Amino acid sequence: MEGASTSSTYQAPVLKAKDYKSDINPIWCPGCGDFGVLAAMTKAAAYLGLAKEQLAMVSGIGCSSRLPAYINSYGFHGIHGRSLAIAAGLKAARPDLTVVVAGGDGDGFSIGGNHFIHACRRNMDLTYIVMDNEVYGMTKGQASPTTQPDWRNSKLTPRGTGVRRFQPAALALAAGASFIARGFTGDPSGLTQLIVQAIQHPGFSFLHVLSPCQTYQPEQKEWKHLVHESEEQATDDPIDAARRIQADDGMSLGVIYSQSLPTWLPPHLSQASLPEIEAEFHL
Amino acid sequence: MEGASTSSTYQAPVLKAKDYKSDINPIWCPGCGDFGVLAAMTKAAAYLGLAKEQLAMVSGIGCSSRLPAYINSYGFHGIHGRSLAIAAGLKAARPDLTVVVAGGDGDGFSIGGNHFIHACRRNMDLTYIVMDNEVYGMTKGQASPTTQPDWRNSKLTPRGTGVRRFQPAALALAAGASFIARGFTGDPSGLTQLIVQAIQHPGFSFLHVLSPCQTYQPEQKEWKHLVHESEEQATDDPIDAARRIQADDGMSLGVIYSQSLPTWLPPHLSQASLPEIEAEFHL
Amino acid sequence: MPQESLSGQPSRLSIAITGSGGSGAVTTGSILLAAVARAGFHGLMTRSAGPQIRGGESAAMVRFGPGPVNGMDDRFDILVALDWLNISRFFDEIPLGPASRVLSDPAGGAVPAEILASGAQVIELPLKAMADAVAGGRLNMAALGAAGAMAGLPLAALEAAATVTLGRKSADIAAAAVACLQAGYAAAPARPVTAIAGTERWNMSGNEASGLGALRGGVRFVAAYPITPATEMLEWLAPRLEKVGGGLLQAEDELASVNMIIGGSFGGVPSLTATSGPGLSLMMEGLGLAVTSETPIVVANVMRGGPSTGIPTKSEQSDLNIALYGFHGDAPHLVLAATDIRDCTFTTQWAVRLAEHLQTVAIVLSDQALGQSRTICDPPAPFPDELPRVTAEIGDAPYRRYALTESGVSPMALPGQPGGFYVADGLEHNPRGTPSSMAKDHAAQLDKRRRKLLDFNYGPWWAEISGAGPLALVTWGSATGAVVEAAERLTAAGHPARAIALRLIAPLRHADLAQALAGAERVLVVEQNQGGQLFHYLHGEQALPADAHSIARPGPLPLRPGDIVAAALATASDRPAPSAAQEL
Amino acid sequence: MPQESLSGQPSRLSIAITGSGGSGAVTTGSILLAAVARAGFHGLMTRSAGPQIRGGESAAMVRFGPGPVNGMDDRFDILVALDWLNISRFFDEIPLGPASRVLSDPAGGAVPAEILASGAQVIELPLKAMADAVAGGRLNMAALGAAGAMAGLPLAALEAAATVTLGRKSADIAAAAVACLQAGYAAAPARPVTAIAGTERWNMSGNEASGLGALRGGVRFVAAYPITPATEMLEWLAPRLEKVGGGLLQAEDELASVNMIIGGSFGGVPSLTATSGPGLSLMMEGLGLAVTSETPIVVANVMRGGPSTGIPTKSEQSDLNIALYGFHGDAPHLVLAATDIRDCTFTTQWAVRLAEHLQTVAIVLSDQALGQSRTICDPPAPFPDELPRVTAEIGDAPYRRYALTESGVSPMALPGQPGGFYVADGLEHNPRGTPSSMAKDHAAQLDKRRRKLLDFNYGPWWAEISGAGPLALVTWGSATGAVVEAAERLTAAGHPARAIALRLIAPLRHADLAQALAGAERVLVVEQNQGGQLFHYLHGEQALPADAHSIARPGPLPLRPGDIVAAALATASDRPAPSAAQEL
Ligand SMILES: Cc1ncc(C[n+]2csc(CCOP(=O)(O)OP(=O)(O)O)c2C)c(N)n1
Ligand SMILES: Cc1ncc(C[n+]2csc(CCOP(=O)(O)OP(=O)(O)O)c2C)c(N)n1
Ligand code: SF4
Ligand code: SF4
Ligand SMILES: [Mg+2]
Ligand SMILES: [Mg+2]
Repeated sequence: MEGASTSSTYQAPVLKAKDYKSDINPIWCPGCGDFGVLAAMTKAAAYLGLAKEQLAMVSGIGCSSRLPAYINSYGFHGIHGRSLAIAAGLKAARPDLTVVVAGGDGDGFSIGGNHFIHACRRNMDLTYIVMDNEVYGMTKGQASPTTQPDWRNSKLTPRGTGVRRFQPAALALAAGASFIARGFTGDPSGLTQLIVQAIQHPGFSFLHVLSPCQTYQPEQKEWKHLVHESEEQATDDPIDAARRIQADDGMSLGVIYSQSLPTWLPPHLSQASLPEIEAEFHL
Repeated sequence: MEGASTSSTYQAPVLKAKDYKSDINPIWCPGCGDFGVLAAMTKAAAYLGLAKEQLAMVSGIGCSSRLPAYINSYGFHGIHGRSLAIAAGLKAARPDLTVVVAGGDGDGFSIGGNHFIHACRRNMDLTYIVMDNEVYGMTKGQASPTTQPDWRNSKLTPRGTGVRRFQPAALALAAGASFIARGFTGDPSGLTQLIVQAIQHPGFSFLHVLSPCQTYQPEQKEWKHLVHESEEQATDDPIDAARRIQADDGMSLGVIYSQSLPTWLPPHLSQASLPEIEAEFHL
Repeated sequence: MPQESLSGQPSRLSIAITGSGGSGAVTTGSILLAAVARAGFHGLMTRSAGPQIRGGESAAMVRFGPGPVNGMDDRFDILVALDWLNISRFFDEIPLGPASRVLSDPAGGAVPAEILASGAQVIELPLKAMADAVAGGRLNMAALGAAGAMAGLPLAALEAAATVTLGRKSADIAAAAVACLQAGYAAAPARPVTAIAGTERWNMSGNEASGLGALRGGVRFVAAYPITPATEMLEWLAPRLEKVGGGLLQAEDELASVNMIIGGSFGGVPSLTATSGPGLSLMMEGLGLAVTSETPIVVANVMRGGPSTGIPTKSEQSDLNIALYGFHGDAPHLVLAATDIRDCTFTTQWAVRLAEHLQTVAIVLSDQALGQSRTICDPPAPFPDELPRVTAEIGDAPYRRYALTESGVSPMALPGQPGGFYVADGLEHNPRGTPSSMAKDHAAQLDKRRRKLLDFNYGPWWAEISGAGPLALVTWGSATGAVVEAAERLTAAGHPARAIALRLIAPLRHADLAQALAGAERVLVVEQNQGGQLFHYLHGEQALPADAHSIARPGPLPLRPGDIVAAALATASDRPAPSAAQEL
Repeated sequence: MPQESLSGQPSRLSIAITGSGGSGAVTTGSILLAAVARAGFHGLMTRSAGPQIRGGESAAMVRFGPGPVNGMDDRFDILVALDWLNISRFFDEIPLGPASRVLSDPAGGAVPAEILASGAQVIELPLKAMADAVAGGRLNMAALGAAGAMAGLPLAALEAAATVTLGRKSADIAAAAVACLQAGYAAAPARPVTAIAGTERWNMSGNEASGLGALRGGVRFVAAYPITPATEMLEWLAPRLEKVGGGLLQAEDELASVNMIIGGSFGGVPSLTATSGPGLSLMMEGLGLAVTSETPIVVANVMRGGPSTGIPTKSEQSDLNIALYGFHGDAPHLVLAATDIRDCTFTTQWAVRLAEHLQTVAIVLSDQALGQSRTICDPPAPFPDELPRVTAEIGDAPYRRYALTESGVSPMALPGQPGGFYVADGLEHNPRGTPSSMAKDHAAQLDKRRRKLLDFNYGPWWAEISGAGPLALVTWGSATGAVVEAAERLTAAGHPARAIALRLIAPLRHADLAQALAGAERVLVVEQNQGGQLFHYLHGEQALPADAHSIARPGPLPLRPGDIVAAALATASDRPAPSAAQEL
């Protein structure tokens, strides 16, 4: 079921991080955390020596979802909340590709919440990077599912949402994700390493990235003082992981959970011919 | 913001379970587990002395979602997967009503998964009863998110889904539900009690009901031998609850988790007049 | 069996079999259909059931004859009542007349008054007793034998059909069935036996036929969410996709399934999903993305009664509006409709190739009446052209995914291809694919997406046209069978008529349709919905004369040739106001 | 300032202010608009910005005059360039001509050649130096003073507007601004000052106006998901709903929001959501449920460039198709469109009352050009009728929620009402509400749901009609301003023309429209989309003469009166084939 295939004589050159950056200027605000993800992603790609044409970046809609345009690879800037579905289809059809999905907390946990939990459960070999700024940046600052309940800076929820936040890592674990990690855009080398590990992990890897929004969440400038390396090693025990996530302040960085589980692809089997199938319709 | 209101002179008669049963014949197959939920629901309503006109049953689409028609109360048989959204709107507009939502595992965990996790998070005072038969009954037997990965009885997934199942209780907990319980249709009085407790719980209560499908999951006839009362008491500690759900075989009955958390309603505040608001448009 | 001149064709015969849950009406119908095929006939079987999830009353309706059978007749020639429980549910669906015969066992109770009122002739046979005389015998097989005799089918065809069908369960069951068949056959008033030798016919449902068309078109990836009445297409495809090296992904919902096939197609693999109205509604945003990002995909929409959840198990042609217009923004795309069960193969295959070649969305409409009915037909011919996906050759110039080419189709790079990087986008973009809100980029891209569809040469397949005459019946989809038959009857009755069934509904082939309508004095647009959706669409495209008539009636009952004939004759004598729909 | 006879109105003046990120172009425009109001004029301000999330170049465009201003002119009389960075982005949006004046500071660089090519007269003032002379002074306020003088606005109005607007930040900032204003005002070539005394006008955006209409209509529950350009309507509503005892629920997505308002309305509370194209696409399944279950709801759809994600920040009228036809099944409902910013209030209020009274879905279309622009206008008059929700009186007979009444509207019981139990359903049902797949129930319910809308007397509000003459311009929505102005200019130039702007688009008022078109010799349908969506709809309804013309052009640039005049004159001399759209 594979589409194009690389010609066998093609020699991949050795690439540097900057080779993975496209020449399109990001529309992001100065200082936006998402620049850090762009940088880390290109470094991770260079580290892994990914062939540009074998990399596909898929995203939804939001500031963060603009990422694919800034990377020299194949990309799909889809619609709001559906990136994981596009990516699942792409990976099912083209298991040879490295498929990295990127987006925001609104895109992934609000409108895209169903695909998120089902992607965790399905455990296809995808890497999902969520740039969490606890706000809808693109639409000028409304609360997302990770926004603090008492955040009153949106006119849409002038008293705050009054609703407890999702803990994305907890949700991912409960839904069955096999790799869960947290990174921070203010920690470029740590983030690069996490992206590398997430891509290397076979199965669905969820990388929750704290990515401050300069414009609508200026208090997030404080995050650089609040984040900290986790004191615990990555676990492969879901009960332990659940405890750790529940007890955590949500600001610890590193791999939380990593478990080797069978990855899923739709079965592509024999290459029977169509006439064999058509023969079923005869008497 | 309340619509109709009961006249204050109206005297509610004392009602029996059968008074809550409508005269419409269920379309369910003989022996379907959903009959048990219907019976338990009417008994719970009688026990609680709910005024029929103050009860609203909301559902999606599926065999199980046919429930509202069989109950003498207000009801909304909505569209596939959206029952919790209809119920949230109804409760927001009419906090005086007792709103009970019912449906199947496909309706609630597959197409309705996003509303499920957001309903857990939002913690409105709703009761959500999912009749889990690990299959899409209404569409004649396909795998749902709770179907065993090696179940090969659907032509749509002839080798089984190969995908690990959701643990609905785990998902509900991670998403923030404040009441989580499991019941079984073969245990009518236990189920009735659980429905009573779920309705009494302020906030979002999730009642996971094992409800066998005679037609597409005949092996579930064995469930009556597999279920067991939980050995543990209900906990209000999410870490403990997570451990218990992960360790559980999925067949233990009773309240798993119950926590008192603020319930959410959209704020209805002062009764300013429209002219005051219109005055803002003047110079 | 005499037939009135305008209400049936003596060479075709219609048999309905009804019974309550467990009586085996549908099995009986399936064996009858298989026997029809063995006797060398063409045939059609439709089904109807009550609201129960399982069991409950059901009916199988079979019509057969020497030529293609693509719709049910006005009346049934034979009603086989396995019992009389819940028969009232089927009164509307199984019209009888004085020429009809009703076969039943008096032990099963008296024939209901409503049946007698039709004037049908009742034939009573001790079916139960015959079955009881055979170890493991069943009433329905005795009834089938009797009905087969009354229908003039060779006993051998019935025996062979029963043996093959029931032999899958066990040889004993098959043997008992054959014994019952023989007893029934011998007891019934027989019609002269006819058979046509040596023709190899296929037995397929519309859903299977669509699935085959998808495979023939090259579809190798399907993502879908189950929904009645599309599920069987998916169930047919799932194991067979594997056989040809593809795969099916059961999605969490339709929002996922449509976006999954967009992903698959972006990867270079022709991709399809199947659904019905509610699912199609959920897919519209994704379909707009496919149109705008120019990612080829196909949606097979098997219509059912609407709106909303509607009548899931019954047929209607009321999703044309959403298929044509259900997008936000200006989103040109393809809408096709299969004209009969066999044509589901051709139309689906063509749709896949068109979508691939034109890098757009193709919505293929069929409905419950096609999808869940079975035909005995000649093997469907494949679409003869290749219509490849136009892929990019990467040279030295920077690759421009959305280049403004003459045809409007821009060569597409596929992941894996060095140098062809681009970002597919649902935001408006410039030729390179970079988001742009400039008026000139928007105008240019809107124009190319429209032009590539309008300027393409679709060839002669845009419609099926039959007959000739000043009366033109325009139709689409499952109504075609009844409309063609109506046109034949009208012609035979001295009102020469032509039938035009659109296969490619959008973009409308203006010149072709104008030519097909040339010389028509009266135009009737026939369809099975309330609103006259095709009628209004064609007027919207200014493709109809001002005095064209709409013959539109919602489901779930099928349009019958006699009703169309009557409506057509009524328009001639008494012309209503142009836009008022003619109720049947 | 001389004006050509067919391209502008001497009594109205257009001013554009452009600048790069941080230059304050939009603040300048807002203060100018407020000054316009203080001088007693009507006015309109639209905005445009680059793709950056925050900052980036932007433009504010203000037009004002003694009478209502509902659209921009062909050319700008004054361009105020706060700097020349990224000015090229605005060349298309800010057309200039020989009669235009361009105000800039030579210290900010040379006037670009493209600007000079327009023949506009350049007025150079040392704006930066003036601002630098004031402590805390800013160039944009000096420029505003100069522009105000050139536009003939009273200095006092500018001073007061700046003081109120900037005084919210601090008194110092306001004082510095006033000093700059004065310096600029004194230095510029002044126009004679005019002002109209004593009129109380409102300053509102279309999104605010729609919000007000919702509150006036009785909406007390809103559930929604943010989307550009509808978000401000929701942001306006959220705190104000609380003030009137209602509430807003921010939903997880649009699938939730539409179903939430269905729940709210089922509970008896008039409910609304607001969205734009992509969100509307996601709502279609829910809207079909509301139609079928006869639950009144209103969707305010603020259109943006489409298809797909399209051009989120720019205007287009391309969601008419989905609003009219985007449902699966036959699903009659209401589609309304506001004709100008002020009318957003009236139309939304009316839509709420109609939805409530007729127990159906009302989709109210506005667009970015209305929603995100501000008007200075007379206070909008409220809809005068009550049109209550028809609620049930429960008697002894069993309550039948979907009773077949004469009007088609069935009295609705509300939860809490003893004895009124029913189950609202999207499955087809009988009058009691029990699911039914019987043809007669389906036909009866389809009929009642259509009939109740078709038979209702909508009164005179279905359209805004102005002018008279053999040339009829038919239009809708934000195009109305330009079309009315074009009709006035055509009339003035000896081509008497009428303008008909539909407010109620579906169901189409056939007889009313026929009357409004009576005597028209030429009909032009004007709209801002690619496909001519209204044009095709009206033809589909057989409501247009065969030789009507389509004047359709996609966004994002606004339709301008001069273009419409030119297209109208072109159709007179050289009539193209009926269905070919006339490109502007
Ligand atoms: C169906 C749909 N609904 C709403 C929107 C509007 N919208 C665009 S981006 C966005 C939220 C973005 O938030 P997030 O995903 O957190 O990304 P961020 O901008 O914060 O990086 C919304 C609501 C849309 N494009 N499509
Ligand atoms: C949008 C949409 N997609 C698909 C369907 C078809 N459908 C109806 S019920 C159902 C699944 C029901 O499964 P579940 O919720 O588990 O209920 P059960 O029948 O097992 O009680 C499906 C897929 C639909 N009605 N609407
Ligand atoms: S609005 Fe926030 S998230 Fe968006 S680009 Fe600006 S800083 Fe980044
Ligand atoms: S199919 Fe299964 S779930 Fe549905 S009614 Fe029958 S037994 Fe119950
Ligand atoms: Mg965000
Ligand atoms: Mg189920």
